[in-house]
Amino acid sequence: MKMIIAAIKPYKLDEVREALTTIGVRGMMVTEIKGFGTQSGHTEIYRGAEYAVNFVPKMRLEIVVADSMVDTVVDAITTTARTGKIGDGKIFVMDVEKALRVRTGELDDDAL
Amino acid sequence: MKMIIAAIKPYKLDEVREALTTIGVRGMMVTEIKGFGTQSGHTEIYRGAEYAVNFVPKMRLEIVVADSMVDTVVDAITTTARTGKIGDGKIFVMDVEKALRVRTGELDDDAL
Amino acid sequence: MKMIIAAIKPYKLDEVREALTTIGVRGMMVTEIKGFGTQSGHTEIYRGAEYAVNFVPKMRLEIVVADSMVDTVVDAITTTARTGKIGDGKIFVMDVEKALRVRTGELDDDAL
Amino acid sequence: MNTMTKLGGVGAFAASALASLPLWAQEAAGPIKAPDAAAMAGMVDKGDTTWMLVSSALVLLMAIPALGLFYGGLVRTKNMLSVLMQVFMIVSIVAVIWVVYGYSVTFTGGGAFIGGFSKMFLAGVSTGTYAATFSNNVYIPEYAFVVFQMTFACITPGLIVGAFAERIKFWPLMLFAVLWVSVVYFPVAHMVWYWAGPDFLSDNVTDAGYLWAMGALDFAGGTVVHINAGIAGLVGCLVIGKRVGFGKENMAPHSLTMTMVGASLLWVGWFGFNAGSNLEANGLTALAFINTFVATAAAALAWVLIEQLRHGRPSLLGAVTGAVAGLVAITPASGFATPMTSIVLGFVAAPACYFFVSYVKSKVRYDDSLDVFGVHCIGGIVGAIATGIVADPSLGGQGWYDYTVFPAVAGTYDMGAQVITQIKAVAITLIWSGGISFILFKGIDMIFGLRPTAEDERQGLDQTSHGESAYNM
Amino acid sequence: MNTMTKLGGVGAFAASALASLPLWAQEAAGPIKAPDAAAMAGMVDKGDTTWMLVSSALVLLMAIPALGLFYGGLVRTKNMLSVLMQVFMIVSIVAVIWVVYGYSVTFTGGGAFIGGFSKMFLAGVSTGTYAATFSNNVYIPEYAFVVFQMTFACITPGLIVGAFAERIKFWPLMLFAVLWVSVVYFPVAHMVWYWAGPDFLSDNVTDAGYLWAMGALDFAGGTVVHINAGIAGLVGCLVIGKRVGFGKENMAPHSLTMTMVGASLLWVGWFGFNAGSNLEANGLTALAFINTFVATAAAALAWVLIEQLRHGRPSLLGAVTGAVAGLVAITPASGFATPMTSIVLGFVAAPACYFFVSYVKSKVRYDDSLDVFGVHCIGGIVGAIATGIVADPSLGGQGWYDYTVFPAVAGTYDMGAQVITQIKAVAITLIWSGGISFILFKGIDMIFGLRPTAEDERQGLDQTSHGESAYNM
Amino acid sequence: MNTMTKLGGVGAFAASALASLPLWAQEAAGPIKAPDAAAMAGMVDKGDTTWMLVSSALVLLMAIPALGLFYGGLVRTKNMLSVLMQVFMIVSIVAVIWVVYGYSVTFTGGGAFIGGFSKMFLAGVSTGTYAATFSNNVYIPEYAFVVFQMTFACITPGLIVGAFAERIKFWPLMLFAVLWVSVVYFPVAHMVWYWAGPDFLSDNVTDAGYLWAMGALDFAGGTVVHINAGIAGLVGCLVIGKRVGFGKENMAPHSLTMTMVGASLLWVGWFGFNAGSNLEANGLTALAFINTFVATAAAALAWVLIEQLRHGRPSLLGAVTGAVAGLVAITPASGFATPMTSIVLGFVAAPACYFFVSYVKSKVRYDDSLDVFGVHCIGGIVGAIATGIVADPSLGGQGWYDYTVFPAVAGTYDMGAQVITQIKAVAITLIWSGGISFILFKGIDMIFGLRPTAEDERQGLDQTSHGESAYNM
Ligand SMILES: Nc1ncnc2c1ncn2[C@@H]1O[C@H](COP(=O)(O)OP(=O)(O)O)[C@@H](O)[C@H]1O
Ligand SMILES: Nc1ncnc2c1ncn2[C@@H]1O[C@H](COP(=O)(O)OP(=O)(O)O)[C@@H](O)[C@H]1O
Ligand SMILES: Nc1ncnc2c1ncn2[C@@H]1O[C@H](COP(=O)(O)OP(=O)(O)O)[C@@H](O)[C@H]1O
Repeated sequence: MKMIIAAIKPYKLDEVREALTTIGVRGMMVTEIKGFGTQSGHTEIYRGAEYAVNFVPKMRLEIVVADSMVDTVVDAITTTARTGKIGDGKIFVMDVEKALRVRTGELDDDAL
Repeated sequence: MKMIIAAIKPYKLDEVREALTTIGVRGMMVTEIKGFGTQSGHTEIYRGAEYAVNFVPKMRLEIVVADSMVDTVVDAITTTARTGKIGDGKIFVMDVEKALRVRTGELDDDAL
Repeated sequence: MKMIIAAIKPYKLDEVREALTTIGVRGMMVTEIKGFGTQSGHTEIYRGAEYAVNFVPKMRLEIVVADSMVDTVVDAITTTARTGKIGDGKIFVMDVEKALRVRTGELDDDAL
Repeated sequence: MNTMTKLGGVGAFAASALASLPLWAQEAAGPIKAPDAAAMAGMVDKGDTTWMLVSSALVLLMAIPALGLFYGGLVRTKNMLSVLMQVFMIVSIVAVIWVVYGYSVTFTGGGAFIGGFSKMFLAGVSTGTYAATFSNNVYIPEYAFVVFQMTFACITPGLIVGAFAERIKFWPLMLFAVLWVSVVYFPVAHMVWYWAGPDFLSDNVTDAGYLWAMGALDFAGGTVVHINAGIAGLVGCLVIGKRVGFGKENMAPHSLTMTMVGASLLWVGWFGFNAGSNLEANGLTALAFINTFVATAAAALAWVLIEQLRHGRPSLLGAVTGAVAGLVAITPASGFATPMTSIVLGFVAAPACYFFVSYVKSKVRYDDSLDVFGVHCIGGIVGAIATGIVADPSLGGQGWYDYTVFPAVAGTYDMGAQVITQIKAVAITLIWSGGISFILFKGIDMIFGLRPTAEDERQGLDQTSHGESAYNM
Repeated sequence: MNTMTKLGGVGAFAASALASLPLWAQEAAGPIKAPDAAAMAGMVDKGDTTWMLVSSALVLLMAIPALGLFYGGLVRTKNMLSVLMQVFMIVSIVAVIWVVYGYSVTFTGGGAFIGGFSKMFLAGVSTGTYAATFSNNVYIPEYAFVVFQMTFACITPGLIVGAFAERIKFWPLMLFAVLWVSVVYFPVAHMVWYWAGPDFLSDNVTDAGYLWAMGALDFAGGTVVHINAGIAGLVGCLVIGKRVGFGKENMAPHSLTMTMVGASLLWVGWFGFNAGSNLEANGLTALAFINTFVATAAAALAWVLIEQLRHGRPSLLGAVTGAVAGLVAITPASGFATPMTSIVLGFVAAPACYFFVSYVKSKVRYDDSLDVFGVHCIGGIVGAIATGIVADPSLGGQGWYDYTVFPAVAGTYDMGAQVITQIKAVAITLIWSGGISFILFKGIDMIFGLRPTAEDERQGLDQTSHGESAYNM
Repeated sequence: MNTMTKLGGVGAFAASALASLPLWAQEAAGPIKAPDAAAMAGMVDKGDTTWMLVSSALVLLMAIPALGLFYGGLVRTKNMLSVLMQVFMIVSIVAVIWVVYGYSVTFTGGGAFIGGFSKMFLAGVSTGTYAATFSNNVYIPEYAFVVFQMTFACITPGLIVGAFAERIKFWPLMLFAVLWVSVVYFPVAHMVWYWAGPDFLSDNVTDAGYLWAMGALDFAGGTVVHINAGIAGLVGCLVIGKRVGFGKENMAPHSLTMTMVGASLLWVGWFGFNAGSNLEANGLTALAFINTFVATAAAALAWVLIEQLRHGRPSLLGAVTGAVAGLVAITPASGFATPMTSIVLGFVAAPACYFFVSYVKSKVRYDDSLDVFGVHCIGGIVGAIATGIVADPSLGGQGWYDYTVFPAVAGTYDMGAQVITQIKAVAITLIWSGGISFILFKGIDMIFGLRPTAEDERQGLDQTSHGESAYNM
């Protein structure tokens, strides 16, 4: 199994979720993160004191799928999350050695 | 070393933390996440406008342990986090190549 | 490529970010987490009811870099994040099989 | 505060004559016609002065923080400050305008549609000048009247911003507010609320605003404030268009806690708005106060019951929305109805507003972000027309009084005719405000542009228009 | 507002006779017995009318948003809206009931325990009818009295909900509130606060509520409001049972910021509650005002000192809890004590409440979520009994006045006897409210069920009962 | 509330003599000199009493929750409760002190710099004693005066805490507050506001505070409250030093929503502060009210325009900061200026404060966390000096009145001389408060230490000083 980690623009979350469901992804973990990258942040001024906000809000998705599904998932995310503007995000793929469903104890692919 | 990533029901956090401490886990990282899976979310209505909330709040645990401890940890989480109801969560195990304790520079197992 | 995951003290975030930029890191994902470890939490009392807060706020950094850069990055984090006090944090290194830039579709090292 | 409060006035007169008149007046043959300033000074009761100052403070409370929070809690976090800022600065700018020329053009004679410039910069107003109430020979310090009316001018344009919240540029909106109060609010307020006063009208029966003279009843501003602002909001949201992502993205309120605080403070402040509109503190003031209270309670209950029937669950947002609908609807009727008819009015207004907010809006698919039209305009219309009914003495209402004779006497009440008059007043307000607002929005849009870029709108107006974030937690 | 305020009344009379009486009354041989409505009209001071309307607004402020925020800030995020909703809708529903029959059964004669139905739907109340105060020949518009008393009826059941917050179904709770005000609040208020008035009692000495006639002193509602609600809360939380996870899971307040805002607004609003209870604006009103201020300050300080001693750290929650304990304790005594004895009372009330909140509760292990019993019932009892002491003229207190003679005269004060009377009044209230509340809770629980499913309780009432979330940030 | 309000007094007298005096006084040859308590009782108007009680509630509202929220919203989440706690407890402790000896040493005669102990524990104050206003023969219940003045004493030290927010220990701060009010606030208030009263001064022309006698004009507390607290704040933040991470870490406000709520409630409450300072409810009170309103509006607008010019974007924080600057600046002038000169004053005060807040502070690099010096001290100085200008009758101002003759008469106005006097009063306040505050801070720092450990400061004072968290969401 692989874990696909993706950082995307927050307002793309619902679209991506739907796209993934249609291709059969049955679960994921979503985290609100601060992204740092080429996309620049903004500055805020409070009573003359300037603060540079270097981070941009992003959504971080973690999806564990069977090896066979990795490419489909990566494609699905890429196509839906892409706007062509800087800050669209990244996708990383990592290996998962073991998976388990707490409720049933099912293992690996059955757990997903 | 392995990283054990688990998504559990929020109110199970304290129980799980205690269970893990008793079996000798000395540290972890906990993140509040939005979970998506079989467990369905709920709908909210604001002045007639309906919004489907597809995500369910979960706690995401990351625990890095020596290979020898993986199974004990997975068991501990499974038994304490299990309620038998949909949404109990998942556990994933991934490989960690290197670990370091910032304060001392200790490496790998010593760092945990 | 490797993913470097670090848990550091929140107020060290800006310093670390700068240190990493200077050594050429061009992106990262930052998450506010609750840390559990040797550093003890604190207790809060509300109308006589005591609650032990076992978690300590930490910042979790995820940085994906080319294998060649791993050590430089780990060093940079270690030196900037270190205060010598308990709770400075941990650094973990994991393998990344694939990386992709959503905007362009660039792969692996080019995606970073 | 307008013709229907003639009744108010005389009701008051009847009720508290002994108390409200200085003794020599009582010992004498009755009230004095056209008193001079020196005489007026003896016709001021410090209880009234205190009440008017308290009421003014309460109406400011309605605008800031109440309206700001009620609206702000309903937008997304990224636009919170923009809404608070819009309301706060509209209040500030209009206050200055009011002193410069607003009061003069609204509350001096001259025409049926607009007043004159004789009191610009409050020329001639001093601690020794007085404003008339609705009771013969009862006066209040003119400064108290100026500031009370000022608060109405300050909050009304603030109501409009909810209709196109989350997608408007700051300065163009401020420009709109300045123009709108000048060519819409001041004239309408003059038409409805300007008149010579009970001790002077009889000698100059034409010295009054157009709608006042027509006999329209509007105790505290159903037409002037709510219909006026409500229709302007609808026009604005149509001209500006829908929010990016409207109907697709989740636009749930970022803090219903703040919305509830805002609604509660609106309720509290509204007593100054409605009961304060009697301009003195007597039995009628107490009536307006209790009517405001129970109509609101009834409307909140009605809205919650509708939700229970339609969705099987009552919501806090529904409760507070119903409450505001009730407050809006009772506004024109507060000094005319009885507590029981006020409860009925509340029960009627809630479903009417609910229908527009939850049904019409989604059918027609216009993006009135915070339901300014559905709540203020519809609620205002229901209230304005219902006023013609509940004011009928045969229903225990206060009827109306004839100030063209001195001292004022009760007029004979014709419900049918009154309802027609009310409808006329509503129509005139809708046309006047709707039409001119359209011209203003279009004009400003063409010249300066009303709307930020889609990118800025996505990031949120707090950061892009104001360079701040509401929360850094 | 009840017998002890007889003193208030006459204190006022003594203090401000020249001011509060119309001149002809002064020139004449003194006050007039049993004046008719026309005469009463001349006995109304607009300063009093203004004060009563302001006070009514302040008491509404106490309920919404103040009480809602004070309670809401203490629950977990997932239940915030449910608490706000419960308080908001109880206010709305009770306001309607008050107009329909509440006022009539509470403030008309008929029996020692409950009034009659003659004023249902406020029949006979108009802008020309007046309510008595505690001073001979001083009247206020009846509508002002109706609405002031209404606010008390609206907030009292709202206090109860804190005891079983986070675990109750909405509609069954609303049903409880309706029944509770009808069979507990209205009767108790009638027993303590109904009487013929200073200009009429002497001709009909038995025309008063049971506890009033007994001579119990309760200036602003220690028994009627706080003990009444506090014991009902305890009974409720026992019937309903503990929250899921109580004692195991962290139930820390989700926003002490909101709790502080609520407590502060409670403090501000409480001046209307206590000083407003004098029904007019004179020196005694000012005394009740300052007593309310300093007793609260002293109790906040005392609570913080206790925390410093016990935990080595003072907390904001402790400070505001102490303040509320002080407000509760001074309520019955506010018109009787001196500022100095009020400070002492505050210093005594805080430790008493602290003991129940932080010690007894955890020992006995009942889950009074927001300490309604520990703060309101205990604080109310301390205050009610202490009133018998601080009212003693030998301690500078205001004593009591005898209205059975006309005009009223000071009665001779017997501290021992008065304390006994106070204890009796407390006991009767505890039994009446405790007993009936138990029956109501049990009955509703059996028929409709009071408690949501454990699953719903876990997910939170905001989503499961109301389909909304307090924050979407 | 001090000599300049002599004018106020007589303006009032002129304006409302007929209304404010009992008839027998009118029928007689005019006001009575040195009336006894019985006579005073006939010179009380319940409208005034109501106004003073309402004003007192409004000033408490300014402190809690308004000031707490305005400040608290600007600190980081981890210190929110510490700020709320500091303000809340300062109010509580000072209220107790006020009753014990504060009122006595401030408002009894004895010396030019401090009063006596004759009214300790409010000895001799009762529901039958009265306090003078600025009008001959107009009195209010003494308790109303005691509590109104109490609220001023409660809020003033609370203003100081903003200067060193996020880095002070709780109890040492409380100790400072106790000492500061005792040796700085009470004396300064006595110097500026104590005098024998209009019906008594003529017989004892020296019976007044030092600055009052000097003829300094301060309607509502520019010197006593704002300059006094502002300079103490600056001294405090210099003695205590900068926050850990100051200039390096992001210290953005954690909730501008709360700051806006605080600022709005400050605006609303300030009407009680300024207009309440007239001690009665007449035309001059209304003038002070409207002046307060428009100066604030103008200052908010000015600040926003400056930001637009300097940063190309107006901010909500700028708007509310400007509003508070305007409120501070108009405070001493509120009863002297005209609405138009008030607007000018607002437009002048904003840039002055802006310059210190955004420029001087960053240049000099002192860490006045919440700009107590930049807003309150600078705004206070601008307002105090400008008062000498706007009070000039040739500019429509109210001038000053001479109470050394009976009844009081208008004095001849010399703008140059008055401005000099104003500057003197400012200088004396700066030196007195600055000097003594320095000694107090240094002393407490040496004996108990003012500052928590760097570790505690990093973790935040909420957890380390109070053992709580503001939010658990
Ligand atoms: N090296 C990296 N490691 C981890 N996350 C990264 C890395 N680079 C970028 N990201 C994530 O991807 C987001 C978008 O990257 P950015 O460089 O801003 O735009 P783009 O992906 O279009 O080049 C960043 O906000 C960050 O969250
Ligand atoms: N494929 C997946 N990848 C990552 N996380 C997952 C995946 N499937 C489920 N999860 C996480 O596990 C949680 C519980 O899963 P769910 O299917 O709802 O219940 P159950 O585990 O009982 O089948 C989800 O909320 C989500 O956070
Ligand atoms: N075994 C672990 N797995 C994952 N994260 C850990 C582990 N141990 C510690 N951490 C993270 O590192 C942080 C610091 O660790 P801690 O033991 O408190 O101090 P130190 O690193 O100085 O020994 C913790 O708060 C936690 O977030």
